[in-house]
Amino acid sequence: MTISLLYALVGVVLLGIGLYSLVIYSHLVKKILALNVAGSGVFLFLVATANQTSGPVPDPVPHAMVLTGIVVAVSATALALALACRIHQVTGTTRLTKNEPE
Amino acid sequence: MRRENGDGLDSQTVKMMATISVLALTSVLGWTVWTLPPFSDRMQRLVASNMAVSGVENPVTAVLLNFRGYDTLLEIGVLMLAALSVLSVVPSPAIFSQSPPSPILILLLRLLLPFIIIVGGYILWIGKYAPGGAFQAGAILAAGGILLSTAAVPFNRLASKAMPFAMAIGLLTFIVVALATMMVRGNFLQYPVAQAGILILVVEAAATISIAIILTLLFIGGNPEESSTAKDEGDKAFIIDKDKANK
Amino acid sequence: MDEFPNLADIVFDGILALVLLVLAWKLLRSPNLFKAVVLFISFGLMMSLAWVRLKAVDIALAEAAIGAGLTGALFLTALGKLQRDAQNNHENNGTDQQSKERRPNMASGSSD
Amino acid sequence: MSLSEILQPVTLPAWIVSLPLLAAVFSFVLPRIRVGAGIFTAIITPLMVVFLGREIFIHGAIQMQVGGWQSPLGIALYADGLSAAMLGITAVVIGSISFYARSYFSGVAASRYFWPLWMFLWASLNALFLSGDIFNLYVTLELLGLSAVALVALSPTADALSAAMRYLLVSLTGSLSYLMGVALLYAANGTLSIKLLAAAGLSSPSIATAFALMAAGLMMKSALFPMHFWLPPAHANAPAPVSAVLSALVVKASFYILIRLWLVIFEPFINPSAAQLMGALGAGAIIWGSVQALLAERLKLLVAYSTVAQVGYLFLVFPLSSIHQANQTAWQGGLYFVFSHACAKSAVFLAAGTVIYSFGHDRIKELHGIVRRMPVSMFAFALAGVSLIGLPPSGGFIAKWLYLNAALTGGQWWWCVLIIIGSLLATAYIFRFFSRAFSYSPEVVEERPVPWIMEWTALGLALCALILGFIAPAVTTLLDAGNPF
Repeated sequence: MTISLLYALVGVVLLGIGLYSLVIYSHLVKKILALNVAGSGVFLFLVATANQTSGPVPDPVPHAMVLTGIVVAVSATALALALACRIHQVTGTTRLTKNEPE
Repeated sequence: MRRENGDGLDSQTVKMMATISVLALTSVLGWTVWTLPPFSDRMQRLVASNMAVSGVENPVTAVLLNFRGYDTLLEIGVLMLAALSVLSVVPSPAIFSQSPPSPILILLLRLLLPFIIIVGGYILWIGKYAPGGAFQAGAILAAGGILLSTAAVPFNRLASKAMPFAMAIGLLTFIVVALATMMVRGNFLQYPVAQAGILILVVEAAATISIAIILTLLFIGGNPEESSTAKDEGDKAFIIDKDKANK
Repeated sequence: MDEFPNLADIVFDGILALVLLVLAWKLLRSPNLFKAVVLFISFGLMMSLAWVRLKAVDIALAEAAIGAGLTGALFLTALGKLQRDAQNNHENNGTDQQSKERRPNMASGSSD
Repeated sequence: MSLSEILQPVTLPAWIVSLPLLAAVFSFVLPRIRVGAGIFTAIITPLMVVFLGREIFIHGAIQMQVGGWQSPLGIALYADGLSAAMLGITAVVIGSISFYARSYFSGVAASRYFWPLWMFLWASLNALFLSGDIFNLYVTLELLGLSAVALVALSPTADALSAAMRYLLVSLTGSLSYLMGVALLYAANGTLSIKLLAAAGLSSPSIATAFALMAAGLMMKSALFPMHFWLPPAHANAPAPVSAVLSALVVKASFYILIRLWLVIFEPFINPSAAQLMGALGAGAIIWGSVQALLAERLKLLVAYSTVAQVGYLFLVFPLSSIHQANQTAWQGGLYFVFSHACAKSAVFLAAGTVIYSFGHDRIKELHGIVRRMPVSMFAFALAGVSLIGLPPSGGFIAKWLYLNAALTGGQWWWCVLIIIGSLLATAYIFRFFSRAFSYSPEVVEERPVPWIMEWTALGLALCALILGFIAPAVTTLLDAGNPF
């Protein structure tokens, strides 16, 4: 088992932990944290595979993809937190209200 | 439908289902990763063989700003979009310490800010040769901006006209360069080889300014210029009867 | 090139991998949101270390600055704001019907 | 340099992405010209799309290597008949709604942010339909998702904010799932280009897992049953122009990616039962969405649930096209659904928005006799309803006709039964509203005067849905240009 494979598997497990928490916790801040952890998992997987080149230099393309991904993640987190604060202001709760009447 | 309702009685069932499905997903994914075919070197070799004409020496910067520059252009769009969205959602800033900042904080800022700006500039510049570049530099400058905002430095004056422009300059420069190179060489973002280095630096410098301002703004959360009355006016336009709609 | 990792490397990476998983699990399980965010920031810093191990120094820099630093700061301000709003509401109308939906301490928020 | 030199056909895709992006920048930086910038783009971009379509119609698909870097290294912009048709319907719908929005948002504070966000949404849709690279598609998906969420949140009610939050969480989860699929494909094949992935001769279990992840993420974003729970609140509570574009285009964007990937990369490698499964989910969506639409108490909620049902029809294309003889007909039918629903649904949402604009609510029970108050809007609603039900002559009719043909040719008669049931349910929920709208009411209700352009935009889009019923041969020829079928 190589080091890259180890980190790739850690990435997969982080994705799993993130998705699990996203579903079971209802506090919005918790959900947003969970999404960030899940995202880190995907990024870790990407970079870990990039490290498996036969030469000493890793593949730079996944690195660029992850840099892009990190910026997208922080953008999405900022919007999500702003929305969560606003929802709390308006409704007084930090959880999503129940669905529309069915 | 009930899955979002974490406080409900059925949280036990939700937990059970989530556990099972996530375990299944993780094991399938883990197995897939385990059985992946050997990683191909092709892309790494392609990047290496084109470094000479990329205008920079750090392969990651070459991919970000040249080979896959279009992704980065859209990504700076994502950042600006996020700033816009936060402004539209939170009309007033989160940080509004009315009390005057402590003299120690001011002193610290006086010492720290020039240092932060120099480090930011250095990281932007070094991105051409070594790890670094617009995003890292922008983030470091944003740290300075956040310090400033906690010290209640009157950003607001500066904010009025210059802020939107500073937020947009990165994306604007990138698009203009991309279109200009397209008119000269036929393809979107196709830098002339001799000028690639300088064009990339221009794009990155503009992007750094925007990234720094946007990240600071995401943190402050809200435009100091806009009062909360803006939102109240908005309410009138979308008259949706809340009681009935909410049911 | 990681065909023949030496023992020290294996131990270091093994521990780092374990730390990452434990931190992620702990931070998401923590009922105290403030603690969760602090753990999230340390998780980000550990991720930076992992990026360095994977020869991705660019990402390590970005992760430390943006992933851990800025995102962490965003979470902390959001928590502060939530708490302040809760207090304001409480002072204004302490006995409204919605107040039972709010936990006494806004920083606590897991479903169990 | 003359205009014809600048506007070389091969550069058109780049202009079609850049123009709305520039408009987004300028409408934010110079708020005074925001409406002008939006309207200008709403006029120029459709012209460019027409040029691009003409070029593809005559000379076949256009490919641009961004930065001049060939495909595994660089990103390809790829425009064939399918892209051109999607760009075209986007231009028609967003272009017309821009005029509606100009009145709808005039004098409203939210207008400050509406126009830049609106232009970002358009740019992201255009970039998405032109992309030939799976990671680039991820970036466009995020751009699209964030702008859509921010637009929903422009409506300041508690319901809209919660709906926006739910939408954001689902959208991010979907993108993450898609990105993991991209990561697997890259790890296994070392390329991100759709074309090269198709030629790579994929193997190993990674392809199936990658497909499952990408499909799950995209189906979430298209609100396919049972992952539709976020759609009705988001689409029902957003400002009307936003609801219209979300239902008409945004859910189709992820569907477009799915069919593109399915046709070019995955179809030969994936077990046919996957297609049947997607069809079964589509069937669930048709029944569930229609029944909920029948029970809805608010007009916009009715229309939103109708979208859930119509998304179900889109996914029937996978099982229907799996039989070789019916392949072509099924795909034409599926894409016809995309186009006719885009026109019809945006018309219906605009009409519903006009009702709210005028009366301040959209409770169906209290909308007695509104047909006399706003005949143009209700006429638009009726025409679009014809297409949603699938009565001739309309785009919706052609789509269902093609589907029925494909089902019969392929010997899958059970889908015919489903389509007929779905049409009956659609008739029921449309007429349930109309029985109110046409009923006599003596009471005088306070109302706000409606600018004529709002009513006529809805009618224009409804007419487009109708016209699609007459120009089927031209549309299918365009779809055939450089197409992957």
